[in-house]
Amino acid sequence: MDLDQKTLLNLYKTMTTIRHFEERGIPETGQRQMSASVHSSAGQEAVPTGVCAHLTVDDYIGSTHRGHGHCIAKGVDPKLMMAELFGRATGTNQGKGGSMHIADMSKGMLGTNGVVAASVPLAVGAALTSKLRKLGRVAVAFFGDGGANQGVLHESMNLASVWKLPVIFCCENNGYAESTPVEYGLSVANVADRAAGYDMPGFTVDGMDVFAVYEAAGQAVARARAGEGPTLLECRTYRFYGHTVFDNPLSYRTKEEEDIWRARDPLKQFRERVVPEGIITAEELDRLDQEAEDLMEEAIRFADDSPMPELSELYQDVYVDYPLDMMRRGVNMAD
Amino acid sequence: MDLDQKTLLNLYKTMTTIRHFEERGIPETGQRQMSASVHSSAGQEAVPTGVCAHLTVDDYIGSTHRGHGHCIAKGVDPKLMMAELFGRATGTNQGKGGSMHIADMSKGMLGTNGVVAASVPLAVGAALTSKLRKLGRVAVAFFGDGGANQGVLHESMNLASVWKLPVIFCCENNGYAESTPVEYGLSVANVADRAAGYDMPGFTVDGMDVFAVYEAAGQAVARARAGEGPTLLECRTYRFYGHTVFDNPLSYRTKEEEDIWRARDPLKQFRERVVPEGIITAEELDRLDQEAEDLMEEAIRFADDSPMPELSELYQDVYVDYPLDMMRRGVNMAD
Amino acid sequence: MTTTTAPMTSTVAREIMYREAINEALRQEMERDETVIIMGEEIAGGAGREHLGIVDAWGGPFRTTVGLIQQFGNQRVLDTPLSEAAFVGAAIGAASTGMRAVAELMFVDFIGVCMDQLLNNAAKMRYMFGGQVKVPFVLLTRIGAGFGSAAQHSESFYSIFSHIPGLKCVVPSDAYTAKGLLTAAIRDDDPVIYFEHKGLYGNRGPVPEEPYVLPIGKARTVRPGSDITLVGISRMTWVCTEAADELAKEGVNAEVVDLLSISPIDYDHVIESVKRTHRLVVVDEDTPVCSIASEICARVAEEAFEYLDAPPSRVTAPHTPVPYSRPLENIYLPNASRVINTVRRLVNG
Amino acid sequence: MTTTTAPMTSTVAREIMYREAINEALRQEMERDETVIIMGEEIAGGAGREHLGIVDAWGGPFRTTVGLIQQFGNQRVLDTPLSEAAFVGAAIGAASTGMRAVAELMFVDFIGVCMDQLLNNAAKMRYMFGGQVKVPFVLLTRIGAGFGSAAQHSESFYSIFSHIPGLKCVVPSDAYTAKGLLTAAIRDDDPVIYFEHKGLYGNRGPVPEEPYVLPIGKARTVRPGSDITLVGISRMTWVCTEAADELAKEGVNAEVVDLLSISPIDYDHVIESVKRTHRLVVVDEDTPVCSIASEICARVAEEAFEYLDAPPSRVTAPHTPVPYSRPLENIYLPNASRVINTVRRLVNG
Ligand SMILES: Cc1ncc(C[n+]2csc(CCOP(=O)(O)OP(=O)(O)O)c2C)c(N)n1
Ligand SMILES: Cc1ncc(C[n+]2csc(CCOP(=O)(O)OP(=O)(O)O)c2C)c(N)n1
Ligand SMILES: [Mg+2]
Ligand SMILES: [Mg+2]
Repeated sequence: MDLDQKTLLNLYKTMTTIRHFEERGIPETGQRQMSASVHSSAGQEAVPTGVCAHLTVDDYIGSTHRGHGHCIAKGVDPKLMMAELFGRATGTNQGKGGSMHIADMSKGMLGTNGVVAASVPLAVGAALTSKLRKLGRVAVAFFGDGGANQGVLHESMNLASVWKLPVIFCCENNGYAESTPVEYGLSVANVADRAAGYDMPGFTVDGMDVFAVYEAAGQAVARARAGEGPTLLECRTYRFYGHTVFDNPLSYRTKEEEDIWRARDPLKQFRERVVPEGIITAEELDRLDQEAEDLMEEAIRFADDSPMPELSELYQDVYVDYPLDMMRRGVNMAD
Repeated sequence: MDLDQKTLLNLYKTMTTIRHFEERGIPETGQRQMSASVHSSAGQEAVPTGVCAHLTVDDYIGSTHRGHGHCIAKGVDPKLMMAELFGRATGTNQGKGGSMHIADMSKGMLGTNGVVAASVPLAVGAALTSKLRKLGRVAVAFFGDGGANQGVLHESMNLASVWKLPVIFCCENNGYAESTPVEYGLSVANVADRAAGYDMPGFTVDGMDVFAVYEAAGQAVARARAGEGPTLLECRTYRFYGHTVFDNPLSYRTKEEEDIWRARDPLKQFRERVVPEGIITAEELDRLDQEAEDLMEEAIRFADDSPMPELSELYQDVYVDYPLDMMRRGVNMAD
Repeated sequence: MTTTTAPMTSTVAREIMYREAINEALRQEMERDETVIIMGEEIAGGAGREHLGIVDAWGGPFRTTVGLIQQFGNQRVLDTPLSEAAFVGAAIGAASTGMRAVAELMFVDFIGVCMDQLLNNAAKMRYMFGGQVKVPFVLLTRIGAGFGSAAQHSESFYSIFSHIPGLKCVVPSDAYTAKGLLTAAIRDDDPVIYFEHKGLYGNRGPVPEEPYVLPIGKARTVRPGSDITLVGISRMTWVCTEAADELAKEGVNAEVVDLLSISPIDYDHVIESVKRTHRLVVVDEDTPVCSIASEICARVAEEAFEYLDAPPSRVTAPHTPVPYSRPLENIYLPNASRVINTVRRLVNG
Repeated sequence: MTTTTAPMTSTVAREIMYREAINEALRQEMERDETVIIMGEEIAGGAGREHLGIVDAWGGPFRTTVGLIQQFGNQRVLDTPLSEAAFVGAAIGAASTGMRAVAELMFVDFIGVCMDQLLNNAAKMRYMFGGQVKVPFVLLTRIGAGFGSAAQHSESFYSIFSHIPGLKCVVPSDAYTAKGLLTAAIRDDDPVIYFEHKGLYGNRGPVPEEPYVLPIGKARTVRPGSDITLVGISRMTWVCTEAADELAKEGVNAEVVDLLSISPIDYDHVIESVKRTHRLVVVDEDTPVCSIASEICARVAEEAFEYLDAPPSRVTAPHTPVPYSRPLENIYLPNASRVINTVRRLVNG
């Protein structure tokens, strides 16, 4: 392992923060907002962690409905995310977006997105900005195995290749689109097999192994920064819970399968790699776990203590500038 | 050449009919309908001819804005097509569709289509009908090199592969999407290179050589009929004229390039193959040319002698059943 | 409900839920006509896992299609890849070659990924082809805010489909109309967009066991009245009746018309009512501009101008996306008090 | 034209065409602000053939973007593959990261292939993100029937965009408004859909050489009158003036309002006019149901009810696709005689 201690600790810290956010934050959100539109990425932590470790705050990412991990890995403050999930005015999006729309433009986080693969061309556009303005930034477009079959992804990969844009198309292949197994929905063995059709490199890596992701992403990011164009990076991973909080995953997958993947838990694997070799002590990792746990308690408190948005917010930021009267049509007659 | 005389004559007859339709019918249409929305397929005759030679009247095709050749090769009556182009009540579509919407359901011709690649999923759906109802029919989805970059094509190829449908995805790569060269718009060398991404066979053949097209299409159709699923067949071809009647192709391509492709005229090549070998005489081919010429005169006369649609047709066939009053809203107040 | 345009059979004892009514209509039509097929994401779920004993993971995210795959098999009940443009287009292609094809778009918010197939193929083929083809295609989709699901999973948006010539559109408001209109939609030879409201799935109501058709294009009066006509669309019908109950206490007798169909719109029914009540409020969960609410107000103003004692009025969602935070979403949604305020203003002058 | 809401500069001698005015606005804004970029299919043409001396095959199918690539190069003037969802989405992504991005959709009829990007990203990002982002994105597209191009190349369809919260929409009607509104659209921090009418490209009119902005959301009166208000949209404005000229001979003095912007709509202007004339006809080339015409009639009926002496009325295209055959297309299009008949009925009735 040629990673320095600091990098290693950061990788683990990101993963455990994501894990704790999902395991603690999602049930709490459920109690408060009562919405099915929250998706846990627990199990998939190695992917955003390994990829975003190569990014600076100025680089861009576009994300999915299952995007908490992307946000945290890109540096978005979990406290503000929690407040967002709770619908509070202090949230990343002032409570107006929720889990599926968390954005932090100050961190290059172009939004989680509720429409599958819809953020992909946004990331391509951000890469275009970088190229035209010579900013040296790269953009990562995260999408799922289900998203791999959306037309806009195909168009976006072609466009990015034609324009040689600094984009990494990162597929989190977690085996399922809702309940639909990837073997059913995807006509080819690997998503990365499609890269050749766009004249770009394609890799399939073990998405439960943060080192594997880190290494492959490093190459892809380096290629993008060097102006050599896009890469398609597929990470094979697994979500430990249901599609949302409401479904029972055992209605479409087996306990045995879950156990196999649980055994490959990316946090556990990380421990098993670094602790026996004496690179990092178990205590240090425990401390990071504890910090993450504490952070979540703090985040929940922060969110709970935060106010709900003012009701006038309903009409704010629809536009930069628009007549209020037209927005209130259908409402103001009645008030 | 292991094709029998009759097949050979039919191939040529189809090609010369298409050529004559384009060269005679398009200018005549221009004079009457004054529309830019007519696209000549002259130069590309070998593709629909070679492909449709394997189809029966019950098989299906979906076509493009450049679809006269597909229609004729699938057995649509050029007289009715001409009447359609002239906007006459006797046209294939009663004059309501024109060049970009010619359809003849009795011939399995599911319509030329004005939206690039939009007819592709229709052909997939027709193949689904065939599969579910065990009709033994195949469907061919024609599209262009420009269409190759549309999202719906990608989705359709994946879907057809997942469902193992009897579809042939036939790309007429004529080097240009309007004025945009395929080398610019397509990120990969050949459209057929994308087939692997959908786990289907892909072939690139010389689309100026009807024998090459015929052979490759034969394999693809056989595979489809055998229930083995879809094929992607790319035919490299060229349109002899502009994108529509209005543009000057020399604004985006060179005279030299045109000359090279003109020299590879599929009708001429056919002659050069079969006449010297004594398989068919020049006179026989001349006679077919003459017949096509006569047919066009007849078609133009037929179309010119045909009435325009009744004005009440404006409201016919929007629906099978709908209140006329609602359709005439915005009009009937005024009449 | 008081009157319906379609006769209810006399033997209605059984009550089932809206979601079950949808399921029953699909099942009965698939039994009746073997050309009926249905496709979409997750409509069975767990696709391709038969060997593990999984044939129906959940039967659709809202369980509207549960059990169909067991009964009709995976050739007629087709789970699809996440590719709306392709499978909606394929359903249209199948419908134009002899099937009656039903496709499901999970939420209407996603319509933008497959709009072209509806707009340029389903809606226009028959016309462009000079009447050569019928397109018996049904798109099932879901509408409605109020579930904390934010801007991309809460739209209504049906006005856009009503705008499009060549499409028919229905908005069932309870279990009875859900079954009758879906049966009608499947048997219809034109493309029909069928809007299910997420907020109605659990509603129970009397539903005949046998198949029946409610004619597309017919509204019904769910509460007779004489002072004002409230026109409701989908769940908003019940917002209207709630308002009407409250208004009755003030001596205002509101008639509530449940539109049921938004293409075509039953103007005879609406205008007949307004000619009696002389006042109109349309309650629409969609955003206001170029909405069904504007359409109805405009047409009533055009055709019943002389009968109107007050401006034809709208209560709708605001011209904003749907916010996530619950307090904001609550004020986003049209509700009874907003209807009541509007009515009071119109009635009192 | 008689009055405009924006002052015309005094030095207007030069007349140019609508298409040239569009080109000039693009050119001047690109000169003024280096973050302005434009992308689309064929906007230069012959892409990648610089080595053959081809840098601009035609400058767009309607030559609206001709010459831009010579001046600004192929990094700011980007021909695209035939992939609307990707490049429209990319333009939105670029706009949200610091560019002012203009994208062209060749015909509005194709909107269905990229609708999702407009609907769920461009229109909602700012709101969903709690105001964190501006999306200075312009979509140029083309509308209009009358060219023998049948059902998939002749739509107007703008009402659908007016319906969508988060988008602004403008419909310039002549060279002067084409330039001023495009300049405004590019400088605007919100997404703007800019509808060019195919039937207006060749129209000449006085246009100041210097850049100027016509405010989005302002209508103008192109002909004052006192007996009835005719509201025109895009090319229909000139159908209205044609009708007004004819009506003047009969002693009917029609005021013609050119809407110019359909999101937001300048209701102050429209309602002020109707309050004076007491009558309204909206002339709209789009199909009637849930149209701008219905919207305006509904709102005028709501807000100026007491002032109306006749039903607010619409002259629109019928609720049908656009037919190919010329005689049918001719009767499809709203025209002056239809407007005149409607006005006569309202004035005499
Ligand atoms: C265009 C579109 N279609 C359908 C949906 C509904 N939906 C939300 S998530 C999902 C599955 C996505 O699968 P995948 O891309 O593999 O991501 P994962 O959930 O596994 O992270 C579906 C079908 C949607 N949001 N957008
Ligand atoms: C979705 C869509 N975008 C753009 C157009 C405008 N358009 C019509 S034909 C064409 C080029 C098509 O190129 P190709 O697919 O190669 O077919 P060809 O014209 O060469 O036969 C374009 C851009 C369209 N009709 N549909
Ligand atoms: Mg997945
Ligand atoms: Mg081409």
